[in-house]
Amino acid sequence: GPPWAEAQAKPAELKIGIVSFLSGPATVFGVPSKNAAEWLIEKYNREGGIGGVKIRPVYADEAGGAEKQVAEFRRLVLDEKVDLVIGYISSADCLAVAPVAEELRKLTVLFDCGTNRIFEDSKYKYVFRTKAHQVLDSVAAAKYVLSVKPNVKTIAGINQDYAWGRDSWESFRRAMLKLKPDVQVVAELWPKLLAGEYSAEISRLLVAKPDVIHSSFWNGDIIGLVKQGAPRGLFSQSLVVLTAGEHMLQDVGKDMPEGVVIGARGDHWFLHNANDPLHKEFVDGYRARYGRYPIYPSYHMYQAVAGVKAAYEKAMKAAGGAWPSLDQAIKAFEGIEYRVPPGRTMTIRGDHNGIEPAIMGLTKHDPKYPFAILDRMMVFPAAEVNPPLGVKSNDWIDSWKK
Amino acid sequence: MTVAVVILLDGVLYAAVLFLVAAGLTLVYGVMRILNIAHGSLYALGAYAGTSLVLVYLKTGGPAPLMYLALLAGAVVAGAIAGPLVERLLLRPIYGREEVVQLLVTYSLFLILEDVMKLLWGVDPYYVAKPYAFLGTVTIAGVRYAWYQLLLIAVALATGVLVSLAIRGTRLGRMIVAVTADREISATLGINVGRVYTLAFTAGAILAGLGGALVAPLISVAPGISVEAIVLAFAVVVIGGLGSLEGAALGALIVGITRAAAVQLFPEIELATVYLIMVAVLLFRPRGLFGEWETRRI
Amino acid sequence: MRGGKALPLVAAAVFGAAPLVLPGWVTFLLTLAVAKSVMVLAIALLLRGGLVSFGHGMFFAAGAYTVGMAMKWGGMREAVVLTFLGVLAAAAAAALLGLLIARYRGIFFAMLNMAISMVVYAVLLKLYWVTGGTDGIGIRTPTILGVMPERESLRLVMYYFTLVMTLPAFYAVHRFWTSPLGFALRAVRDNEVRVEYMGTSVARVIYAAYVLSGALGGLAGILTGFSVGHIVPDLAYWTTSGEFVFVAVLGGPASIPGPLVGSIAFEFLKSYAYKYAAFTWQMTLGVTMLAIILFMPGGLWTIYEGLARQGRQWRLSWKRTG
Amino acid sequence: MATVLETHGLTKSFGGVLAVDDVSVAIAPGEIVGIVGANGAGKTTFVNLVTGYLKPDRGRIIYLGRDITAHPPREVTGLGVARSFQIPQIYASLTVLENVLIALAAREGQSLRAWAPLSTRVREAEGLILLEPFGLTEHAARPVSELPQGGLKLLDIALASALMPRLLLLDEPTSGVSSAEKFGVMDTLVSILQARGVTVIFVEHDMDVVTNYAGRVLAFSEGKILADGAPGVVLADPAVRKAVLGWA
Amino acid sequence: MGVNALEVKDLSVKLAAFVILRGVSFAVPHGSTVGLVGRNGAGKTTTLKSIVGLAPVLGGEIRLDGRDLTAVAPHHRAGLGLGYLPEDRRLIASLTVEENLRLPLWARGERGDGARLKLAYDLMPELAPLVRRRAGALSGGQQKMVALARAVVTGTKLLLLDEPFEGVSPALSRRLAEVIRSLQGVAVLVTESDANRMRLLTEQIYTIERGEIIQR
Ligand SMILES: Nc1ncnc2c1ncn2[C@@H]1O[C@H](COP(=O)(O)OP(=O)(O)OP(=O)(O)O)[C@@H](O)[C@H]1O
Ligand SMILES: Nc1ncnc2c1ncn2[C@@H]1O[C@H](COP(=O)(O)OP(=O)(O)OP(=O)(O)O)[C@@H](O)[C@H]1O
Ligand SMILES: [Mg+2]
Ligand SMILES: [Mg+2]
Repeated sequence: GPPWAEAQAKPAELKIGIVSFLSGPATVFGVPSKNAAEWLIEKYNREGGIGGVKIRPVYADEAGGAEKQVAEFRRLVLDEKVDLVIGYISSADCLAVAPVAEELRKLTVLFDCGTNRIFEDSKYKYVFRTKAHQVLDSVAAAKYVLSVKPNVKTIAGINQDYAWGRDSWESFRRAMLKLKPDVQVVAELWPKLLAGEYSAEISRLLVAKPDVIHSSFWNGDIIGLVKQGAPRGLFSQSLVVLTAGEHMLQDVGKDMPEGVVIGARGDHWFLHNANDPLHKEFVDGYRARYGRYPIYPSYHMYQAVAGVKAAYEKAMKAAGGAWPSLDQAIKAFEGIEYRVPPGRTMTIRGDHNGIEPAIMGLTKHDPKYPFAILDRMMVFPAAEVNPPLGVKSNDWIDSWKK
Repeated sequence: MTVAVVILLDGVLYAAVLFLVAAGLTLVYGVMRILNIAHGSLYALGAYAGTSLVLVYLKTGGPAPLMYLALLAGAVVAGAIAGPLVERLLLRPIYGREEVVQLLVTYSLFLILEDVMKLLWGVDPYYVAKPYAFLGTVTIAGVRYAWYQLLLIAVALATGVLVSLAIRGTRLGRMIVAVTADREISATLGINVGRVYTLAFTAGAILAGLGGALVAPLISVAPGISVEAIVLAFAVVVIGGLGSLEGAALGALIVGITRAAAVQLFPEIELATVYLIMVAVLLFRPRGLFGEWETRRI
Repeated sequence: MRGGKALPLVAAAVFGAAPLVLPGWVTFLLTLAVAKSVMVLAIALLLRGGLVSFGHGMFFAAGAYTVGMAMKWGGMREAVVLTFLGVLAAAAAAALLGLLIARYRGIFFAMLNMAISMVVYAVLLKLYWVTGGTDGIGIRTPTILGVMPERESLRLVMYYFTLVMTLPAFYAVHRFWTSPLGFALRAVRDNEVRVEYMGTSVARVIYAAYVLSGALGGLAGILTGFSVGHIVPDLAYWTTSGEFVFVAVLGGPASIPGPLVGSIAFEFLKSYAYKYAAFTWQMTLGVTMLAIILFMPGGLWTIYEGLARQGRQWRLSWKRTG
Repeated sequence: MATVLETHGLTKSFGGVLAVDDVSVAIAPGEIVGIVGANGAGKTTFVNLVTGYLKPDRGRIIYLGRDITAHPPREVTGLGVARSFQIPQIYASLTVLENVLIALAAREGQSLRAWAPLSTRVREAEGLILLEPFGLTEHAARPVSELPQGGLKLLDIALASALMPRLLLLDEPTSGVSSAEKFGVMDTLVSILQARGVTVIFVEHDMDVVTNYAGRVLAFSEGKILADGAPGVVLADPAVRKAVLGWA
Repeated sequence: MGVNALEVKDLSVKLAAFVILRGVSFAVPHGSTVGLVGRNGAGKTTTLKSIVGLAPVLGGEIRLDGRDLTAVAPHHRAGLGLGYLPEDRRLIASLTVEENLRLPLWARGERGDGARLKLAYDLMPELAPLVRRRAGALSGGQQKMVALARAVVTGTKLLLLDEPFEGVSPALSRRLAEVIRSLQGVAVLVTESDANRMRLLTEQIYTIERGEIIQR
């Protein structure tokens, strides 16, 4: 229809449901992302909101499983009457909530979950993801490993026994074998999520002596691995790749061994492009308020909230300043480009999925910081670590020539 | 050969950790017939308290070896505070009610403690690695181990011996048995039923806390560690035969060694090892390894 | 349900009219609560025999995954057929496992169930190219008797579908409760020796109850799967089962409406705890549950139970004098 | 058939304690046999062996010509043997009437029925009649947990007799039952059982009850049968008087 | 201190919804044995339970040596010298006989062998072969004997014996009666359903019916 027919009166506020883990083991991601949302929304509101409309966040806990999240999503939409939902760290929750978003016709922005299944297996009208999926981490890791250790012969994986761990390892292994076909896999270990104690796994890896060890561990598990592995020489024996390692550096502090490959699940890290004004503002503001540097889930949340703002503003512009309808907002969201820390452009492609560059680096201690920072950092442009639009991840890796 | 030695050693190491977590649970069940779901929370509480105290202590710059004392003290204090509180306020009103009700109460307690710990310690992981790394390492069968791990074996052994002596040999132990079997009659014999229970539960809570504190230097102390601890402890205790300390020790060994073997030989099944062992053991010994059948006098 | 014949009718009227007056998300919660109440009923059934299952989630999962797989791999779409299939699968699983499990009591019954359920969990997780692993399987909107519900009325239709499928379960358990087998189960809990000395096989009593309970668990899983639209291996995780046990005790396992009341109360309690205490909902839930246990020893349904007992006594004394 | 029950060299020991030592008896249909003996003489163990609760170390048990030696309680009960217990075995969370109804359903072989109600008009009526001789009718609707000790004992016997057995074993049926009631109860019970031709074996410490109701007495001492015969004869036996009655 | 070891005045007890005892009054003089006779359900057990503190008292007084017990916790009553033999024995099945007998000593914090325990063994030499056995494995009558011994160990002032002769063979009954009669300096309250049997033990008998003392 004609744009004026759809133009709506400006609402008093834009109510956003924000869902992340506030209890259980994934709070290490959930709370830093909630913090980022809080900080950014306050900043936006100070600056006049979105086209004059203030944002009001409604926070919800992601704990409780997929079924609980479906119920919570409905409550947020039907009871809290939120205008849109930003959320979900767990892939299962993303997969469960997406169809409900379609059923309820509610704009939903997935901010952190990594599964590539979501947009590769289905098409959604109302669902977006403002970040790249997990293939990025594994592909960047493989490329980085080959650049710092080109003569790698043997690799091993230690990954949590669930979808994230499985998918991460599968992509990494595939990419390694494609890039260096003579590489041998000498161990694939699958401790269960939250096992915490890895003595036997570490022994196995010490016995197998692989050149490279890949791990997509996160939360307490990754800390446990570092704590138990470092004194036993695991990190000096092999080149260890921790694809989600960035988030725990501040926790582990000076105990972090040097020379470990760390991924940041994107190109966001507080010292990368640290002088970009947008980035600096975020890092300083976040640190002042929460006493820590933002970690990757904080950046992911930033990308989501900023994405919503960008999409609404783009839609308003297209509608000549009028408040956009939902369809207009969605239309604006597709293919949008906007600025995010660390001072680069975020692109949401036509498949509703974002793509990002990736950084990898080696840990190194610097007297200026009480924890390890990244050395020999490499930035992989988005096109190198994300499959082209419409190509499935595994097909993409398989299609590499080498 | 190396692999066999490594499996055995890793198995025993893991068993020590498991046993430390499970001992308090089996003690409380053995004497009070209460299956304490909040046991994992008490374990977490010990881990938090111990870690915090070590962190505080390390800041003072005192001699490093004393940090182990700080670690233990934190756990003991946590257990000694939480134990009596929980027993008096929550368990006392429900003695004599069905087992499921007791489960329900301890489950509620678990939920409450989860958030209490979150409020007290926040969500960022508590991290202290020094007690683990401080003692240095030793190379066995070509694999490097931390002395702290070996120390845990000794501590687990000592704990086992002490606790079993306490239950078996002492008058208090027998009185606890009596109170559990028949509260009313025990009271008419002059036993201060309430005090005996408070003591027994507090002992269990302190053991749980010690388990947490001793494991804390290996792991990341963060929300969610309670749940893992409790399932493993349950499994170990059930495999061994509820209430039996020897059983818990043997159960821990079996689980530990099987898991170590699985990691070395069939990593794919690691996820289910504990449960597979439990099914297998219960198939052949329906009351666990050390569980006894009691023919009731009729 | 001896208290009054009117009660089921009143209940039917209330539940029938509920979605017409309640807001959409409440209807959804109610759908979920009703679906899960069948699982709670299954747990309560065993509780009557003094048996606590900490692994009943496996039947929940058996039902749900049968439907999920039949949809994903078999392309089936018809809710009634799928429900039938799922219940059958769950009952078959219970019939098989029951052969083993009927020998166990007390904590060991609880833990063996838990262990097997955890193995099922591990299998669902491991076979991820079939089951989707922890990411789970999406359950698409089914047809009901060949008719595909409209998006606008979908939730309403799913609610009534759930309600209609739940009724026979409750009626069956009601019959079971008052039947010789139902009493034999209570007798088993009180005194197995005497049961055997009456010539009744304790193992068979438990077996029969277990199969029925498994089938109910399957039904609950199916209905929950339909209403949520996504299933994950967590259904078989022990905490899922544990939660149902708690709801059963909370509602009052000794009555037919107890599980329903408990299930609804718990679902709403949880939802409101999430809503008003997003950061401390566990504590809120825990404190509420403690209050219920300490002050309503028979569960939420205590009040009704008290009335029913008086009614029963009155009836008997009337019978004797009359 | 000549005998209802025969035991041949029945022996059972617990650790070092020889509880039942080479006991051989034969009991004819319709007999009412009293078992007396000092405490710990092995009377209850004997009953437990016969009804399959315990497995004998040695010896055989023949019931109506059938070897039931290794049979578990359920099978023994299925063959028409019922028993009561020294420590009442009842369903403590149910009412008195419900206890009896369960027994009646079990006797009818309907225990595994899951659809029809337990409590039918017919069964309830029968249950109330059954409770009559035990003076429990007025307590029918009460939870068993409210009964006094004597009431539990009587209910326990009522449950056994509800099974309409051919052989009934009663372990101290009147202990705990007040002297005001026990003879009344025994009178009615025994006459009913006699009318039905039930063979009865009862263990008893009250010699008045034994002399009044037993047609034959077995005196146990240290696991062995010390004397076997008519009450007057057995109770007059000096060895029995010393071991059981405590008269020198 | 009066002449009575135990004095019960106007005792009323309510269990569940029923008033079980109504205005029960009686006394047990120092060093004497008093019997409480009544049929099943008369309230004998309830009376004893309320004295040891296992049944809630609705009204009235229970005085031991003049001291009102109604507000005293059960385990303190034991400390005051009250020994109780429950009619259903209630030994701790998983403990040995010896441990069962020592429980009251341990509760009092007594070390060593304890004079009361020695007294019990002296009075009942029949216990000797049983001491190492699990209490739960004993026969009914044997358990009764152990329970009596346990009451003797606990009860330095007053023994409350609930139907001590039920399930006990005539031979042992005679012995137990002897034991009870030979106790020095301890008041005894015994219940029984048979007045004649009671007379073998004592002439001081109260009859209880439907929760009321009808005759002394
Ligand atoms: N399960 C058991 N374990 C060990 N010993 C047992 C067991 N059952 C019985 N006994 C012992 O066997 C002997 C016989 O016991 P039984 O119960 O048969 O005696 P009883 O004649 O019935 O005595 P009472 O008249 O006291 O009931 C006793 O010494 C008893 O302690
Ligand atoms: N928990 C209870 N709730 C309600 N009534 C009870 C309860 N326990 C006992 N009663 C009733 O109290 C009355 C007295 O019981 P009590 O056990 O004192 O009798 P008793 O004289 O010891 O009888 P017995 O000789 O059979 O042991 C009985 O009528 C009994 O039904
Ligand atoms: Mg006996
Ligand atoms: Mg009595």
